[in-house]
Amino acid sequence: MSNRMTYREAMREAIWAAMSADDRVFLMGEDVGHYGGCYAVSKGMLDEFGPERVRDTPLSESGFSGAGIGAALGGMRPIVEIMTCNFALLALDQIMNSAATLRHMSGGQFHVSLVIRMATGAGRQLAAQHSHSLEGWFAHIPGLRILAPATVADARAMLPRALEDPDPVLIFENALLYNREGDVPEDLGAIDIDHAKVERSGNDISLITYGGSLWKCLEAAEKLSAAGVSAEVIDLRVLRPLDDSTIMTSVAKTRRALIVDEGWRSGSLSAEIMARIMEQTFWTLDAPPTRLCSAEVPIPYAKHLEEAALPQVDGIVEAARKLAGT
Amino acid sequence: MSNRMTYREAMREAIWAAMSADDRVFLMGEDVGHYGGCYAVSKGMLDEFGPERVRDTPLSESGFSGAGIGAALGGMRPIVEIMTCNFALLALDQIMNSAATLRHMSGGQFHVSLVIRMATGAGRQLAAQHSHSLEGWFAHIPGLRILAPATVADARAMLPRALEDPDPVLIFENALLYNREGDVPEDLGAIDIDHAKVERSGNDISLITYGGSLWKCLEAAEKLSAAGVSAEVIDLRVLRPLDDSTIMTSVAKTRRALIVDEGWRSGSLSAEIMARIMEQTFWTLDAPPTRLCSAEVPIPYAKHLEEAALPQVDGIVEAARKLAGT
Amino acid sequence: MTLSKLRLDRKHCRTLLKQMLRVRRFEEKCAELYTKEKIRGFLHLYIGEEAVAAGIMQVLQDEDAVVATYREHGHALLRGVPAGEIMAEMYGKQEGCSRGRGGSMHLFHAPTRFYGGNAIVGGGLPLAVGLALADQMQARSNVTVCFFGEGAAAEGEFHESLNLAALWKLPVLFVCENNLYAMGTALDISESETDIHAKAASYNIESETVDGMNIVDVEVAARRAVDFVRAGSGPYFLECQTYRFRAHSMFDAELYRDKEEVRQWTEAGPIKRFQTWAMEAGELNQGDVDEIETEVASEVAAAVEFAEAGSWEPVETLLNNVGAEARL
Amino acid sequence: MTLSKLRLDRKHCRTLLKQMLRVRRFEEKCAELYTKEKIRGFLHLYIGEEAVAAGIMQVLQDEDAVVATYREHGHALLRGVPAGEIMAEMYGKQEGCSRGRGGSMHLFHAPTRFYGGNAIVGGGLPLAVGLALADQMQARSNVTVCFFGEGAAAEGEFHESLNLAALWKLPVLFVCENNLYAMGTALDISESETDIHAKAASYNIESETVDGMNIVDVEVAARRAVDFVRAGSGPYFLECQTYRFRAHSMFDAELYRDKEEVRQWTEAGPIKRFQTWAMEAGELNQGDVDEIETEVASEVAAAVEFAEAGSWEPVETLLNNVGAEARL
Ligand SMILES: Cc1ncc(C[n+]2csc(CCOP(=O)(O)OP(=O)(O)O)c2C)c(N)n1
Ligand SMILES: Cc1ncc(C[n+]2csc(CCOP(=O)(O)OP(=O)(O)O)c2C)c(N)n1
Ligand SMILES: [Mg+2]
Ligand SMILES: [Mg+2]
Repeated sequence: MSNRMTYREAMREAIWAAMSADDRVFLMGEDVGHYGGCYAVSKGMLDEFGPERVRDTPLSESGFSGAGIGAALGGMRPIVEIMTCNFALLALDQIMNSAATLRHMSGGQFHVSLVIRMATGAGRQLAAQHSHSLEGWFAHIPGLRILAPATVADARAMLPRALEDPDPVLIFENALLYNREGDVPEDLGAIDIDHAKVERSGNDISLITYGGSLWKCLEAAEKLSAAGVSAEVIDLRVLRPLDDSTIMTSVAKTRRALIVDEGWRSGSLSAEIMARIMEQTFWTLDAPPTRLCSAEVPIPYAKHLEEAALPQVDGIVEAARKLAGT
Repeated sequence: MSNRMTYREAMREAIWAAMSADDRVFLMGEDVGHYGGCYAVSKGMLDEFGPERVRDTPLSESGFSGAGIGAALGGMRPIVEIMTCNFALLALDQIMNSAATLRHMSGGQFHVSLVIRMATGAGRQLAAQHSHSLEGWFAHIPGLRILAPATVADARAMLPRALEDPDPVLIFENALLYNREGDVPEDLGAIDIDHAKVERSGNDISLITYGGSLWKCLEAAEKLSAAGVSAEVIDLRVLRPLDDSTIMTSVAKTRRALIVDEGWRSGSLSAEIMARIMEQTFWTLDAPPTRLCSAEVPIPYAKHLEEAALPQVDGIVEAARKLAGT
Repeated sequence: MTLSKLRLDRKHCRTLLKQMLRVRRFEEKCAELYTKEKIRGFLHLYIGEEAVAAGIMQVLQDEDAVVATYREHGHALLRGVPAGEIMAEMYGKQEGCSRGRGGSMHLFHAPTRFYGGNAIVGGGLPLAVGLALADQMQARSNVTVCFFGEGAAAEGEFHESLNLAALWKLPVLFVCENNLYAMGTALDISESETDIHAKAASYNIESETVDGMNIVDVEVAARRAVDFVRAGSGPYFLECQTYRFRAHSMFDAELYRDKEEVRQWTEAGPIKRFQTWAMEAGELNQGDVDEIETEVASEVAAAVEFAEAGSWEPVETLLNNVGAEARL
Repeated sequence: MTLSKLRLDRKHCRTLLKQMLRVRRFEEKCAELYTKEKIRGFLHLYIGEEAVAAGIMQVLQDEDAVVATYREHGHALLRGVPAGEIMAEMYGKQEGCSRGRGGSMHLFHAPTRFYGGNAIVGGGLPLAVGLALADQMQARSNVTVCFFGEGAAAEGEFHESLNLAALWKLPVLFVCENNLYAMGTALDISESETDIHAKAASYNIESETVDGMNIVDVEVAARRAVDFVRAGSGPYFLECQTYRFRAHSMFDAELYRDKEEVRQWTEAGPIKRFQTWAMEAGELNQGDVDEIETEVASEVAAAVEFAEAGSWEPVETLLNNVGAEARL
């Protein structure tokens, strides 16, 4: 049994259900209430749950993220929404120096059961200050769990599990996905959220990706198939901690890997995955893994330049074919 | 001809000389003036140059970093000192969303000729909030130039060149190095600051590192030599943009690479270097490159735990021997 | 209307009305072009708030600097950025004032010292402090004007910047465009003290509140403020009470305010109000107004034409302008 | 000394003196152990400022929460964290209150709701806001006390936190320990408005300034403030004017203040002052003082003994306490 809905609806339903089930859960962030959420995820929630639990905050990312940490310490289960990861830079001190370290610094006495949601990604001509893809970069920080739901089912399933996590979880929602439709199984508990997922099985090459790029990779896989290349597509889903075993199993099988990552190339998550492949399954490789990332440029406004800056289906197909030697 | 001095003295001399030579240069940051600099780098400068040019700031990392950006736009050549990279998180919005992007967003009309200096690194039992090594992580950001002087000569030579750069340059000074002595050549202009440097030549393995870990690698190379392993040691010096050619030339020769990086392993600079080796010189490898990084834990206070969390000479020797198969 | 220290002759009335109308008509065209998908991304219209930027720009000199927000078409236009270059920027053409790299939220223009175009709320304030610092240290008597919304007042950077500016007596004019909402968040749910200009006192900054729907009041206050700042007396904080008539951006369903409120403010709009007054006072007649509208219409049409005729930057230069050389 | 609403009987006088002395003697020992390299890293002494924490802790209840800074030995001790566990923490032993992971700057203690121990200046304020929010939302009448230095008042997080606390009427008591310097930066070179408590007004927060060298004044003010906060009237801001007698940390050459200034403040030290007063008032006699000193000395000695006897956490568990499971 499953229900069809959009990614936005899935996120909304997830938050709604969590708030209904547990008084400790509340939503806090800029424009989550009266405005209805900058991506309309929390529309209607203010009326349902009231301003205490759907808490519009002033523009103060560091302040309210830190308040989320404190509220978690005080026994609540806050969902903090930062409009986009671009603005999360303002809260990075609280995220790295407090949320991610409090358990450790206190010798395990305290823990921060906080969920921070934020939109990420480019593709809407919003230019340099609204188009970062920083999820892979945040995945550098010990103490955090980083989720990147790409499917509607994950959008629905990840939030409740994140709320159960005793430690801070950051959820990156690619803004291009909000309107995407998909099926959500009735039994959410059956959705494993600790592992990467083979979204498409194949033999010749592994396309390893997450978030918005998943759909580009699946499309590329179709095209590759037409060209006689059987591509396996892996949705990483959890960017920290990475699920090495799913990756290595796939690469050991296909012996070729292409990582598709919307982050800037240098120091991106793709580099980490390449390093791990090298460390763990070097001897099974037929060719060096390659990667397709965003160009190392602040994302330009002009449509054609923005498109050129991001990984695209054609580029994936081309890189995969080159790697597969076809 | 060369002069012997400490790393601290080299930094001080570099700033002093730049301020003497160019009225547009000034130093701004917390406690750079009356206190004499939290690492005593700017001691005596307030008396020499006055409070306008040795400008004590309030505790407001974002504010004064942003003011540095504005001052650069206005034709000055500010040196902003952020006490440590741990506190630079508070200024990350200004650094990434303004300093690194203004040239691009303005279509090349404006440029930010700003130098930001900060201390980095662990090893002094300062615990989780004072021990980050974030230079590799900052190296992800397009638009920035990232320098990590490891030698006294570089401490002296890099700053003036950074001040000549029309774009923002971040200088990470490993705090453990301030007391280290070394020689500074009279002819600073002869010091190339765009490339990595082979600090020790060898044939069996390349130890690739930077900053505080350089000295550990050199010590390890001595020990390895005693064990019959000839290690080449590369000081990266510039973390963005990376000097691929020096790295690849070395790895093509030794066919084995060990990267030593004080950052947390996942998503570290070491991953990027491994990825590039894979991309550029895979077929010359005798074995997969490996890396030694900091453990993925906020740095603990207790001495033995802190030591265990960081790359150490013995660990480097062991990893190198394993890789070299001896 | 307050007239102190302001010569409201026919010529000046004409200028004021025209400046506001330039913004109004330009942005109406932008909205139209947005629906035609000529302009993309976020588009934040200044319609309703024109008196603020128009009043303040009157009193600036060529060497002064301006820092604005993502709602800055009006500021750019009134500062002297050619309309065609602004429009071309929104088209994403390389003839745009930011070569098509920035778009609506990132207009820049070196010749007029227009430093953007900042889409990080509050992010422009530290820049303005620094620009003013550079002027002070180089003994130039320029003023840096920093525009921002009342929503920005909650950000830490507001606090840090005001303190720095006051502490160092920097020549910055802070202009808070208080339009009562930050996206959908009304002032009283974002500030414990809703009297915005009163905050300046806690930094020892001179401040005043002005009716931002009245261009004459704004200009008078701006003159006082700019004189103060230029004289080296330190920063000044001007709160302009205003209202945005349109949605926050083109995506906003405006659930947070009711139509009646919008109607009332629109009724008291700055253009309508000034035009009516000037005509009643006999300073302008219908002929003047028609003439201005014609001039403005042709400027807007020319801007669109310029943008349409513009060219796309070749994809090959994608990596340009990240750093001085292509070494990044 | 102000006595309003405070019963200064012999017992209470004894308590106040003893609490201050506990901090003083404990920290003197820390300084000594630092030179012996038993304690490493940064060590920030509270010596001279004892009346602040001692006065305020008097009026807290068990369920209240405390957030402090890197200069927090005194706060931890007075909040009830066992001296031995604090000392063991500074030794880096696993019997320490943070298992040796945190050290001097990161003391934590769940049983007394002591939330650290924060070495990011200003970083504790948002946490305190959140703790108070949790109490408010769960209808508990606890108070969260947040200590910070006057240097923190310049940080953006100060601004954002005060606004949030006031806007939501949260039960937080902000205690600004104004010791005139932030490291080597004197208040007047870091704040354009040096009257710290006046800042609270710009957020509509009740505030007052108190002589932080006078424990009785501090206690009286703290009682008023805590009552106000606990009653649900919103946050309260208490500025305590004090002075640190020692260097900022063990690395500080103290170039920024002169010896005479330090001497004068030391002269008027909180312990000396209160002890003199209490003895002159006949509330305490030399015997009492000697007795207290003996008790305190033995507490400190026991703490050192506890720390010495402590053990090192095995290196194998290095990755513990990063996350709930070792899955990070
Ligand atoms: C740091 C940051 N947080 C959030 C946003 C999203 N955002 C864009 S405009 C805006 C409202 C700003 O309101 P105000 O400062 O009053 O300016 P106005 O739009 O009313 O002119 C918000 C929340 C942003 N751009 N930057
Ligand atoms: C964000 C940040 N910036 C800088 C520092 C370095 N630092 C530690 S304490 C201190 C001075 C703080 O002064 P104040 O807040 O007055 O507290 P005090 O030390 O006087 O108790 C500074 C600059 C820091 N720890 N955190
Ligand atoms: Mg507004
Ligand atoms: Mg202080």
